Amino acid sequence: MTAEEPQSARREHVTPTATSNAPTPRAPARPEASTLRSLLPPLLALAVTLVAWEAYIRAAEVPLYLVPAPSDVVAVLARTPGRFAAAGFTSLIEALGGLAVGAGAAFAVAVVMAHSRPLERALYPLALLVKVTPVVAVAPLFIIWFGFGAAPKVLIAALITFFPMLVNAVTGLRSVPPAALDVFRALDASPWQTFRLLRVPASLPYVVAALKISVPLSLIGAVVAEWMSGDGGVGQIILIANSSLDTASLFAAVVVLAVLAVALTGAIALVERRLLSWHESAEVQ
Amino acid sequence: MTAEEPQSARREHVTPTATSNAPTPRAPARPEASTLRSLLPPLLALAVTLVAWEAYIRAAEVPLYLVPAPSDVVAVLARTPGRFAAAGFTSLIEALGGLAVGAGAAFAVAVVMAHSRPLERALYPLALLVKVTPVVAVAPLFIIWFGFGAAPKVLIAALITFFPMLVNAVTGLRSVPPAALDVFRALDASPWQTFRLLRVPASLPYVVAALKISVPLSLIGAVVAEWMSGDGGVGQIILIANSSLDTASLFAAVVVLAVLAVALTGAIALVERRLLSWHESAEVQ
Amino acid sequence: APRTAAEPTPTATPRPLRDVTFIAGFRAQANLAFVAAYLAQECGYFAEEGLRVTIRHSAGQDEHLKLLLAKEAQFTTATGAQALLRYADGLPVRAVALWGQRGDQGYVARADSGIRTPADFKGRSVGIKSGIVPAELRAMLAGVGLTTEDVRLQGVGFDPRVFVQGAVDIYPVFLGNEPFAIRKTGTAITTFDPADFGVATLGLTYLAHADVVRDDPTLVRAFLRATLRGAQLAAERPDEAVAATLKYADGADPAQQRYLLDADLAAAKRADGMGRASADQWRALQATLERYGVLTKPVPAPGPFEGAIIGGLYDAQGRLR
Amino acid sequence: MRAACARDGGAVHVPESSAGSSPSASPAIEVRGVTHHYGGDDGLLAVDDASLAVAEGEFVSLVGPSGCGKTTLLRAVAGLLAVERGTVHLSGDTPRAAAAAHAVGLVAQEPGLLPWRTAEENVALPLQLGGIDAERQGEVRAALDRVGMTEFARFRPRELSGGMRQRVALARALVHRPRVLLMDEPFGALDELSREDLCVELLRVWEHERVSVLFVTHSIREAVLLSDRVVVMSPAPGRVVAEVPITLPRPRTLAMLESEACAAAVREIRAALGRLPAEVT
Amino acid sequence: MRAACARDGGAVHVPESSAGSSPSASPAIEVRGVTHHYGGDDGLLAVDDASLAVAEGEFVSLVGPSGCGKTTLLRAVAGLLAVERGTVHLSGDTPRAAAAAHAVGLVAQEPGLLPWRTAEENVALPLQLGGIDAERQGEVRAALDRVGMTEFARFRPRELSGGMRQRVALARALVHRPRVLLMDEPFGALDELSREDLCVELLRVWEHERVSVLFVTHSIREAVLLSDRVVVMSPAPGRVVAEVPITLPRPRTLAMLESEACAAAVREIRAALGRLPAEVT
Ligand SMILES: Nc1ncnc2c1ncn2[C@@H]1O[C@H](COP(=O)(O)OP(=O)(O)OP(=O)(O)O)[C@@H](O)[C@H]1O
Ligand SMILES: Nc1ncnc2c1ncn2[C@@H]1O[C@H](COP(=O)(O)OP(=O)(O)OP(=O)(O)O)[C@@H](O)[C@H]1O
Ligand SMILES: [Mg+2]
Ligand SMILES: [Mg+2]
Repeated sequence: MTAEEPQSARREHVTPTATSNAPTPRAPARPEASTLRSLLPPLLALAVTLVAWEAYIRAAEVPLYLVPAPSDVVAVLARTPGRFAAAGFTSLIEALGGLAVGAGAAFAVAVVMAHSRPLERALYPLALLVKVTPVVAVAPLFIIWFGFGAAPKVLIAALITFFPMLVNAVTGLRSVPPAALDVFRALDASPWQTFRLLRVPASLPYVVAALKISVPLSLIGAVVAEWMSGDGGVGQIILIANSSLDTASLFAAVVVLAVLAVALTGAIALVERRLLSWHESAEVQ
Repeated sequence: MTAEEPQSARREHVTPTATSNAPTPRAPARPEASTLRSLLPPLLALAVTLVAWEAYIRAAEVPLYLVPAPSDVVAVLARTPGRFAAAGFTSLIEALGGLAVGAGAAFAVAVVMAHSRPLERALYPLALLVKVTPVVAVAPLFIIWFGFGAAPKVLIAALITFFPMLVNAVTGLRSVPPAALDVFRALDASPWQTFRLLRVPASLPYVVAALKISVPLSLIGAVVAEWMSGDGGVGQIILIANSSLDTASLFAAVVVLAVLAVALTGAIALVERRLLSWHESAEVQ
Repeated sequence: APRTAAEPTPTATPRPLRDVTFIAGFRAQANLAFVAAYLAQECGYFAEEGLRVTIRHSAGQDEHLKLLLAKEAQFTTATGAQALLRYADGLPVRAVALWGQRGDQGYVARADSGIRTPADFKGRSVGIKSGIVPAELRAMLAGVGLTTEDVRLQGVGFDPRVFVQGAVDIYPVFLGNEPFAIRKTGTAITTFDPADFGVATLGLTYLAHADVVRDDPTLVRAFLRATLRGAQLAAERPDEAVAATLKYADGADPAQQRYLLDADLAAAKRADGMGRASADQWRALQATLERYGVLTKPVPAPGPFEGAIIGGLYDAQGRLR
Repeated sequence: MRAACARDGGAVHVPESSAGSSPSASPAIEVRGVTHHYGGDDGLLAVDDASLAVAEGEFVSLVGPSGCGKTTLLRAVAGLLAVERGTVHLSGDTPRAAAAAHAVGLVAQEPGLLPWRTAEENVALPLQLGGIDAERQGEVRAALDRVGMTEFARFRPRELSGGMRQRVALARALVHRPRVLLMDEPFGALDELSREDLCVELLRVWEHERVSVLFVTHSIREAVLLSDRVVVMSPAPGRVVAEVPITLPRPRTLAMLESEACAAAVREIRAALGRLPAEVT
Repeated sequence: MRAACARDGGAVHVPESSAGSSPSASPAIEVRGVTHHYGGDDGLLAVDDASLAVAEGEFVSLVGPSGCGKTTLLRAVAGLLAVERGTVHLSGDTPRAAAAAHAVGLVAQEPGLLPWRTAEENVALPLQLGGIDAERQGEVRAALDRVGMTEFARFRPRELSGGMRQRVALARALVHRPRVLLMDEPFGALDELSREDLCVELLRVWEHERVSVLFVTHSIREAVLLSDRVVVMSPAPGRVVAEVPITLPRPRTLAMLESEACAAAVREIRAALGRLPAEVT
């Protein structure tokens, strides 16, 4: 790996060689190829883990109510696939809603915070307060204020995803190349133009990174919310499994969550490829 | 703010002027001064929020059992300060333990992942699985495996802090200036020397950033763990307050958590100042 | 005559103490089943029975059962229904004492809502916790010729504020303490105890691992004797019982704990001695659970309840030997 | 008129007086007694009472040691920096007014292209900001042509070499036909040979545009090769210490670098910089 | 011996054959028929059958257009790149062996200092990696002295200017007394005047160290000012197209840049680069 370590800040050049060569090494790798290559290792790792797990459970004769074997989990999933699919879908919608609302709100606040350091310093502790407030403390209020159904769950998921998005969006909105900013000012660009054409695109890589972090959070948020208001989604499956010592269903629910998380992360990665092909990170990924 | 936007990548110079001037603008701002300046805005914002809150509660006559006024919360804290202090201390210890264990483990795994992309791709989804597993699904196992008392709580807090540290540590261990790496190799440095003297220090800024993110997470983790094993710490205060609709105590507990989070974050910021004075981030903060 | 802490038993001291873990099936509160253990610990009854007991609590999910099955704990608590269902699942658990002679799950409605009897549930929104429609609700409705089709079922969490604020008409409660908490908010309520409407329900039991019951009845006997003495003391001196509880539930509202204890003591009353149960009670519960599809598996012999051990602790007059 | 005078090199004989203010119509760029501290009066004195002028269509270079305030001065002219004392005018307007009139083209050492835009989208930026759109795509093409980047119109910055990026930046600076072109070491990041190529390029472009140029550079020979006049600044705090008219004929060629006239100009500038070969080492 | 010959400039008349291998003891650096593709055989051909040699204590510069493979070649000599075909030897050893013997000092365009270490701690790195420690702090001081950075020993890189960082990098490259010093455009990021200063600096240091230097640069005049011999590479794929001995006497001074001998050497090198003034524009 180190042998071909790209040279640090290689000065660029305009010789014919360069104009013909330079672009090639810089162009991002062919998507489909890289996708395949990037999918193999995790699948392998997963397989290994599952086999090891199954073997251990059987060897050590771990009782089902304690930890189920992968086969048990699969069996449960196979018995009532519809139930898990429906629950997964419910939670997914809530999580996505939460992601949208939370990320949106966080970005809006970030725009304010990015505008001035004092404002950032002022709002950060409050954001931290939001972050440490346990969901149980506020969930009932949400239900009281927004009734039962999806609304409070979406808002709880939003609450949980708010913080990471805020932090990244502030950084992103600040990460504007000063040279580009000079050009905008020399062309007398309006604040709105600067925001729309410069700051927002520049912040995208950070926003996408935050989205990736937020995906599992939003799912957890939806599940916790489902416990709080005790109906629907993967959260309810977990609750029922828990109160009836049905560990297999419990783990099956976790598997559903994991699948959703991986799927969402993958989707975001795809968006990233299209949207951020211009960004350095496109190279390393 | 934009008016004094530092110029992009100003070429450096060795003229007498520069040698005498250059260091000055680059030196980090005087700590005590900046600390004061950085403390004022948040305190102001906090004050405003509290006053507004109190006013609203009184004006709208919101019943205490629903949302307490700041004054109610203060009253509760004042009535049994010892209780809250003790609980806070318990949770703090668990959170710190979790932070240490989680960060340590994550860094270890990160060393492996940073070593090769395929390994990273292989392990990432597993890390994600860990991330989406609801604590309730594993907490009983932890209790069964590690008995009651602090151990399982620490481990649950560790579990929650594992993910962000992993992601950042991998990035950090990769963020080695290639030029420096060349120097090490030209001097035939051993892998261990390169790791100890180059990669680890280079990763510190990312590690510290991850620690900041993890602080609230670890506290939440400790609290959730306390619910699971139904004893001790701020978690129990919340449980009991919940069962008797004692919202004042509930919010008081949240305040304790927030204070702990802010304190820990501040402590980390201090360490950062000493440890990372060499890092660019030292300038902007 | 029942011994008290004042006069320690001479037989207790010489024997080496046995380590026992009791995990209460919920957070610390003044359930009689918990208080009995708190006081047994406090007054040294366990020691007198040759036991060194560690008291733990669980979050009310199922971890206490897992710990029992993993033999990390020898005794725990569960409702009669839970005991029956787990037993029917084929798990090695037996109930060795029944504290609540009637269940502690009930319903409340606002006094001004005009809901006086289960018949008035018709067309109202009825909250259910953790997504399961309890058999006792179905039974209570069936008693007045209704089914769950006739009401609007609404999943609610574990926070009565949603009821106080009127988000739901009829709210499921633990009769022992939640009505108290709700009244504290200044809300006048009517409570509904399924048992009052002829529904067979059972309250908290002491649950033990089947192996322990089979192989080590003396341990069970010792534990029961100590806790029964604790329960008696609780009946005689409820304030001490609440005080003992607050040692485990620092910051809890004493009045609410006292309310809970009194409710449990009332529910535990029984001529032939606290903690005992008849086969009929269990059969009735089984019938209800089967009728409403909660219990689907056959219940093998000898049944979930082991009554002999606790029975052996009482004399004919229902006094503790 | 200017194109011609540039050719016969006549225009380069700007009267020294123009350093202050030209008697004729107000010059393209006029800087009078500009002084600037960074970080308040007690801060670092970056530029100290500097004055210079650039006539319509004139090509003026600004040389001086690092840290002497060249960039500061240029940013002041571009209206990116509000100077503390002194005045800056572009054809009589304030820098902000000139910017508002889209009269300024800027090329800094860093191209400052938008990484998410293709070369042509980057070049189109000034038109877009000016509210002029698609209909003038022709001009974008033309600008790319002029810097020989037509074939790379659809490339993203990271797919281009440094020199190519600077060409795009140059095209962007010219696409809206500014009256003034401000360049701050545009070729600083390039190697010597590439610099020479781009200088030739720039000369070609300049000879076809009616544009006045203020060109900041470290390279004395580059300044001589390009300029009608070279303004020399002292080490910080920057003051204007000399103005050296370059009498090389137009159009300029690299060959002229070998000429005695060139060597003489270089010597004169080095002297002004206090860099007489004699006194070195 | 070397110091002397460097002074009277005798050593610079290296027989052309030395491009292959010197008849005497194996040269400090010997590159034979090195070829390298990036990204496998079908990849980009960066260097094509390049050969050169640097005698004991000789100062050789390597010039060529960007992308011609200078850095590739230098990295091969430093043992940072396993070449595909051809051999590289330093005084008979393989590059890795030479590295293991701490016989190599490296200064790249980026100083590559450790930002968390002070100047002196950075300079101490080679000693630390070699297991030699505190007792030799004297040498660290000495190295800092030689580059005139003593007063900045306790400064962190971000508190130093670019030129100062390069001086520290130079000190670090010399502190362990390497036999060969490899420099890849060490002054590329500096302005012309600072470059001149550092060249003078480097000459002073070199004249006191028994060290052979391979110096990659873009600046022909810089190469001429410093070297005993200038190796010229063709545009990519890089081949050695000429070797120009520099006959300027030692010690060198900036004044020599104005000399006819210098101009002649520059012309010869430009010609070798296919950059005859005539054919430009
Ligand atoms: N934004 C800033 N804040 C504080 N000091 C600054 C700032 N920009 C420049 N300076 C200082 O002002 C002085 C002049 O800087 P300026 O960039 O104008 O010089 P310069 O001639 O452009 O240098 P160079 O040739 O290296 O670009 C320098 O000492 C520099 O350190
Ligand atoms: N790590 C790499 N991977 C792929 N191609 C590379 C790599 N390093 C260099 N190249 C290519 O190899 C060729 C030679 O590169 P090299 O850096 O050796 O040239 P150079 O003479 O040092 O250029 P410059 O003067 O700009 O530093 C160039 O076309 C470059 O794009
Ligand atoms: Mg500048
Ligand atoms: Mg190179």
